[in-house]
Amino acid sequence: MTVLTRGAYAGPGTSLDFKTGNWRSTEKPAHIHAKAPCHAACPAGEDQQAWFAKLQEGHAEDAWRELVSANPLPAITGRVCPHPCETACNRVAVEGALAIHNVERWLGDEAMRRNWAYPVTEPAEDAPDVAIVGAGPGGVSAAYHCLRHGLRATLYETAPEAGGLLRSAIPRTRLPRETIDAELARVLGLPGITLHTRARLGRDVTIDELKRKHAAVLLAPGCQEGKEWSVDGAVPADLHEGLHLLKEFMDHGAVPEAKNVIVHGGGNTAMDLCRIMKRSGAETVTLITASVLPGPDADPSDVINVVPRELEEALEEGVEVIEHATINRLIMKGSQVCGAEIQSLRKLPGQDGRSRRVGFEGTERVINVDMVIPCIGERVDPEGLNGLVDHGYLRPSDRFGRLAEERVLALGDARGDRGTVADAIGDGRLAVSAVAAQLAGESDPPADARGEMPSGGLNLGYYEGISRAVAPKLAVADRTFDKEIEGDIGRAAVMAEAERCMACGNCLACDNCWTFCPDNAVIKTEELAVDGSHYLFDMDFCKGCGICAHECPTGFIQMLPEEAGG
Amino acid sequence: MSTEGQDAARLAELRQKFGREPLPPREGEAEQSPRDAQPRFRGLESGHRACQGCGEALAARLVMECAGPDVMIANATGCLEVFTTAWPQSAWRVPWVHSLFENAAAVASGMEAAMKAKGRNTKVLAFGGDGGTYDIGFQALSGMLERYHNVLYVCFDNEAYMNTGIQRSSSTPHAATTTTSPAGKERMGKRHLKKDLLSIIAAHHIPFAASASVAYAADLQRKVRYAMGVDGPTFLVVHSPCPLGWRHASAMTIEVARRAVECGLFPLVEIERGAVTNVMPIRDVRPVTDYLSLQGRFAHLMKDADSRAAEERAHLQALADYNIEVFGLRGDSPDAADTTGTAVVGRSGRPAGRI
Amino acid sequence: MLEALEGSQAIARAVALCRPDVVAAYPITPQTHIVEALSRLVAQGDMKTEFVSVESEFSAASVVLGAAAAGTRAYTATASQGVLLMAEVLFNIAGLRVPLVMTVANRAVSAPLSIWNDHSDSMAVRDSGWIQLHCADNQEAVDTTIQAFRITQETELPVMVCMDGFVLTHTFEPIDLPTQDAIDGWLPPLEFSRKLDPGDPKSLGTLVSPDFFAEVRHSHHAAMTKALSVIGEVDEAWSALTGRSCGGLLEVSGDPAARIGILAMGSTCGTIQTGMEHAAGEVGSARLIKLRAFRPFPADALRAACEGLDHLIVIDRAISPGLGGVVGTEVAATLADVPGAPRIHNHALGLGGRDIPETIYADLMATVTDPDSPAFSVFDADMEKLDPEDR
Amino acid sequence: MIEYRIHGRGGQGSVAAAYLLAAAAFHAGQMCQAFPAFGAERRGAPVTAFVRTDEHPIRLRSQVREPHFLIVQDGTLLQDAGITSGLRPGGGMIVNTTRTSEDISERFGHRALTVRATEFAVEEIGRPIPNTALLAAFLSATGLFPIDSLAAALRERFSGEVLEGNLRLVERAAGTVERETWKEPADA
Repeated sequence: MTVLTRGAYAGPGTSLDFKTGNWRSTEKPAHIHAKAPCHAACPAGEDQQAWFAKLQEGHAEDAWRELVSANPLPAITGRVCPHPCETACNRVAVEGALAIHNVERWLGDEAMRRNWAYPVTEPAEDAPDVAIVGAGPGGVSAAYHCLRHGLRATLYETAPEAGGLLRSAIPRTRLPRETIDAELARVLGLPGITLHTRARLGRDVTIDELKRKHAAVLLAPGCQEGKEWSVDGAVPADLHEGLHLLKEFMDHGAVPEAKNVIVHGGGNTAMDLCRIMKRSGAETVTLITASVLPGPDADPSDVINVVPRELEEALEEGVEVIEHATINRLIMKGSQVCGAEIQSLRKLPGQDGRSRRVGFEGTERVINVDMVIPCIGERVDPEGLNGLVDHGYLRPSDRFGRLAEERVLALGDARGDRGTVADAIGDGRLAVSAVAAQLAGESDPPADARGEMPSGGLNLGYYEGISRAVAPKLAVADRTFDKEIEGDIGRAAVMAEAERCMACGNCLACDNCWTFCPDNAVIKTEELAVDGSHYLFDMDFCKGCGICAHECPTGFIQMLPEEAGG
Repeated sequence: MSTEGQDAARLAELRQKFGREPLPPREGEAEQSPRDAQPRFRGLESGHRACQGCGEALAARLVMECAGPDVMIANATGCLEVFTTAWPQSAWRVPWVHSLFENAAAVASGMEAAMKAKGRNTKVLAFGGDGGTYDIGFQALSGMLERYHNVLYVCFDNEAYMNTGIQRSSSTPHAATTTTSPAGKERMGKRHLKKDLLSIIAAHHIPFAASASVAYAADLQRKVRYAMGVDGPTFLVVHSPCPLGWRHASAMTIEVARRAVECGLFPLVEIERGAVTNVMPIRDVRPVTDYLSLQGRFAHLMKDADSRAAEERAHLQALADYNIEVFGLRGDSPDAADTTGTAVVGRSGRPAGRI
Repeated sequence: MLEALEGSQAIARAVALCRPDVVAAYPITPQTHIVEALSRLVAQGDMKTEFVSVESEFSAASVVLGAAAAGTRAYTATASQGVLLMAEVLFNIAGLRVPLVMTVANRAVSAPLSIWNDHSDSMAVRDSGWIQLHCADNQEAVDTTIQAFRITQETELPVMVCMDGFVLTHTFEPIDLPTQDAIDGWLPPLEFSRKLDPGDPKSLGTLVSPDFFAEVRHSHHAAMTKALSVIGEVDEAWSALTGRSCGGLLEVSGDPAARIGILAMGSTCGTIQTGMEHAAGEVGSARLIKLRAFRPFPADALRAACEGLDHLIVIDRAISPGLGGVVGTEVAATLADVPGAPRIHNHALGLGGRDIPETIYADLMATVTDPDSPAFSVFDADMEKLDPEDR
Repeated sequence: MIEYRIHGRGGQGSVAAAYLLAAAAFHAGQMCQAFPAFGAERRGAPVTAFVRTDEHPIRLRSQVREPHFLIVQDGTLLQDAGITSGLRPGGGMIVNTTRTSEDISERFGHRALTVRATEFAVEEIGRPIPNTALLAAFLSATGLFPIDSLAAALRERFSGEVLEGNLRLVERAAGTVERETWKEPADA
């Protein structure tokens, strides 16, 4: 029985006996991890937001370890990746995307400088061994992820050294040899990975043999064969197919002379060749692409798939681009090409709902050229692939890369719908995760079903404009065939850049919920909050007002329906 | 403590990805509950009976965090008093007394005189709403300031008599509707202007008088800390939205308060000895309609067809412009202490822009 | 030691002897001399106290409320309109059960404006929950003031010391003020159990639901009832110290065998007594009852004091328009169930400072034998001064 | 019991005169009571104060209606014929005026003493406050209490030059009237 106090005084903090939590009627707050758009956009599966968080805490090595939990080659991807993460970055709504690739590159370089150890241990002697055909970025990624899953990996590479197209198709101006050598060496030197070079599938090893010796076979052969290219049946006698030309250049350092060049395509190979041809002395280099240049009105799915800064640099260097266009026919003088008729086109939805490209009559025009370089893609060399190649590519049945043959998975460019180093690295990670699960008798790892946090889900009032780090670049006049064009932004800029990360959809530990709860129902705790935040909701007192959710800068707190009867 | 809604499997998964290992309890603190271990003073405890999203409860909590345990409070009658002390419970963890609606400043004067008589330094605070401060308690407040009591008076300004169900006060903004200033064929809400209380307070030439807003917690707390250090009368008016009376969603409390500052209708200023010594610059000045449109009490001003509505909107815009001009609120360049800079957040509660 | 002093000066000196920590007051006639005297004592360094010169009686009451709640000994004084301006706080102080002493220099309440003495002010707050003690002369006022500080500590009920404005406050007469040592030994330091203390933070002045409000009021009433014995005990203790008594709850004098009694409060008692001394031979003697404690109301003591009376004249110094005299009505109610209770003759007189001459005794005695005498009258009202319609 | 009524104007120290007279009685071993006819009058308006002295405690609190003595601080107040209302036949009036005692006595039918109190006061204390001089003359004439008791009362109230001036005033004013000429009540 409550007994009256004299003058009806009350003791301190006794209101804790009054649980206002039962005032919530419709909604309650919850911590909802959403994917940051950078993460959602990353083909390699990196969670940029997560490693930026470590940087914000001042821990660069932790950031790198978080990074390499998905991608073991940040020094390389930081240089070559077209960084869809930056395109997706919500920071655009404030003042501009984060310089993610610069930070990634710095972390990769810093790891090598400081010899940070990859967060893996040597698998057991008798651990299952996975065969990986092709030691390009996809293969190396797969080998690395094997270690993460406690598996051993054996790489079979046709070439004398690992690297694949990193060595054969990416100019040194973008990716110095030293970087490739150093980062690959660190990964391939990890105990548990064995590399056999000069081992060609179909000649030195066969899939059947590999299947017998290994727990699984991952095929990462890349695309080695140029597609046939003709325009209305016309093929110039001295046709220079893009990838071959690029490899030739990488091997010999020279390209055929030409005055007016057309490059036809819309990828990095095309872009690299434009710049090489221009630097080699061509008067005009014109890129004909069906895609569109990035811009405010550009449909993202239609934008040219190249590293944006490469495009920028190419334009700086004088490369011309004709977008939304294709080559209708070649104008020949004998077997030599002397001109090309081009026509404008657009990607439009067809009657079946799938989009197709439609040329517009009356937009044809002719330009004079003396060299046409088609860069329209390559195909898998079918040798040794047991007939798994389907219309030029290995076409897996699921996201892990499973092929028709048991325990054989495909990854990287050979899958035909890839195209970037990051894609290959992501494929390697996914394929290994499926193999590991299968070996452990488990079902396939679930896809990350978290939603993506759009900029509209953030409270942008809590961020202010901070200018993006700018990387040093060689002046156009100083650009050669060897020297890396983009430089390092340095530690200070990296740390400053980290401050710009808005932690979309994740806890920024900013204290806003703790600060703004009128009911003192947010508990700040390092001990108990295990969901990556620093806070708990004390549902005994939360009245469900929703202030914490509205004032959460990152959208990490959201109001969920109060369960009936709950 | 319940952590419902966070199922174990999900927790395990999240812990795998993001989590840190739970830390062992700190030495000698094994008995402490997480609530007791909060790294801030909980002068105003949970379990109070304020409405969802109450700006005043938040403001009082923020003030108490900085005021600390060695204080005593005289609280005027009003929402804050009613929702914190329904006998036999009290949400306060400091000595607290409620006497009447209009005498908080005088009761505080007596408490302060008592502390002086006893040679103690315990700081006395007086809390009142706008009714108890702008209106009925104004005389007692003026007396307290004139007699130079060492008291920090905090007015939680929610711009109407909310405790009794939203009647107009002299702090109610022009054109806002309340139950005693309704809009109708003949009226567009309150006919009179919001009383410029701070100027009147400033005329007492006290050491420190300031306005603050719940939307700018760091700024508010800085002002409280400053006032706590002053040996003499200090005054703080805190703009504290009332979701019920202003008719906005409970989640919008901070947003509404922020916009009031950003449009210039509620300027954040500091006045020492009668002179304005600091203002919070507005980095991006908003139109007043950004503020008005969130609130039902101004809904009658949002009717495009009504020419009187346009006129009142223009009037309120002119009042905001006046504040911006008189106090020089427009920020010249980005400043860490302007409306945007103050709000900027960083990881781990690191004081990015928090002063 | 006996000194000739103005009443107000004596009260100020008595208050100073009790060493209050906080004094807050707002000047109002006829209390002003008390505040001025206290101010002088403070200015001269003869009194160590926090003197808060407030801007209104409302704040005066509020300030001493705060000071008392904070655990210090506090004092205020007022009169008339001041009491009414304080009214809200007075109820609050009592409800909070904080120890306080206040002097009321009784004065009429406006309108019309009157600065002169009657009891309308303290009567208006008789239900506030304060102890109300009335003083017949300045010696009693001094003694009662000091006693009040002890009563309020022992009961945790505020005490209002009522003394007639001007008639006492402005009258210069010999008064015996105790020594500081005597008071220091007699009045223990204040230890308020529910004081505001950061070491033991309590919340005072909570919201109480209907479930408990009745209990709150009952406990207050019970405390007031218990205070009856405290008032008596403290007066006895005072008597032990000084040899003087104020009469406890009430004091009976005059002719114990008389069948007629006269009950009065405050300074009227002395005039009645003098009147009787001079006129007893002509109109007979009476039993005089000086009611000192008006709240709590000493019902048992009153019944005992009235034993054997056929008539009781009750003098009211205030009027409850539409009812009559407040004291008279309460006395009548108290005696209603007493077998053979005296007939009550209730008269309001001396309203708004109307001088009460000593001849009043004989005039009052005459009403007892007048069969047409009304149960209540404004005794000294002159009907000739009224428009016939207003009589 | 002896009762006194003091007439004066606001600002002339009439209440002070009452208190001084009572204090003098107190110092002479008598009981006393002094109080003003409480009013809201301002400077210059006629005011009244009352004194009672007795060997026994005084309980009566009514105004003095039938004084034994009148003390009139300002001769101009004599224009009001009612000023002597209630004055007992055996009593007397002492008046601050330049007129003669006989004049006054004749006009009001009571024995009277006149004192040039204002003149003395201006000369001795530099201010036209007649009360001390009047009281001194009054006590000298009546012999009710020793002059020393008035001096004692003044010492409680004043100090320094003001006190010295007042003491000189007492001596001077007392010397202007015939000592104990009113020792006995007047023949009615």
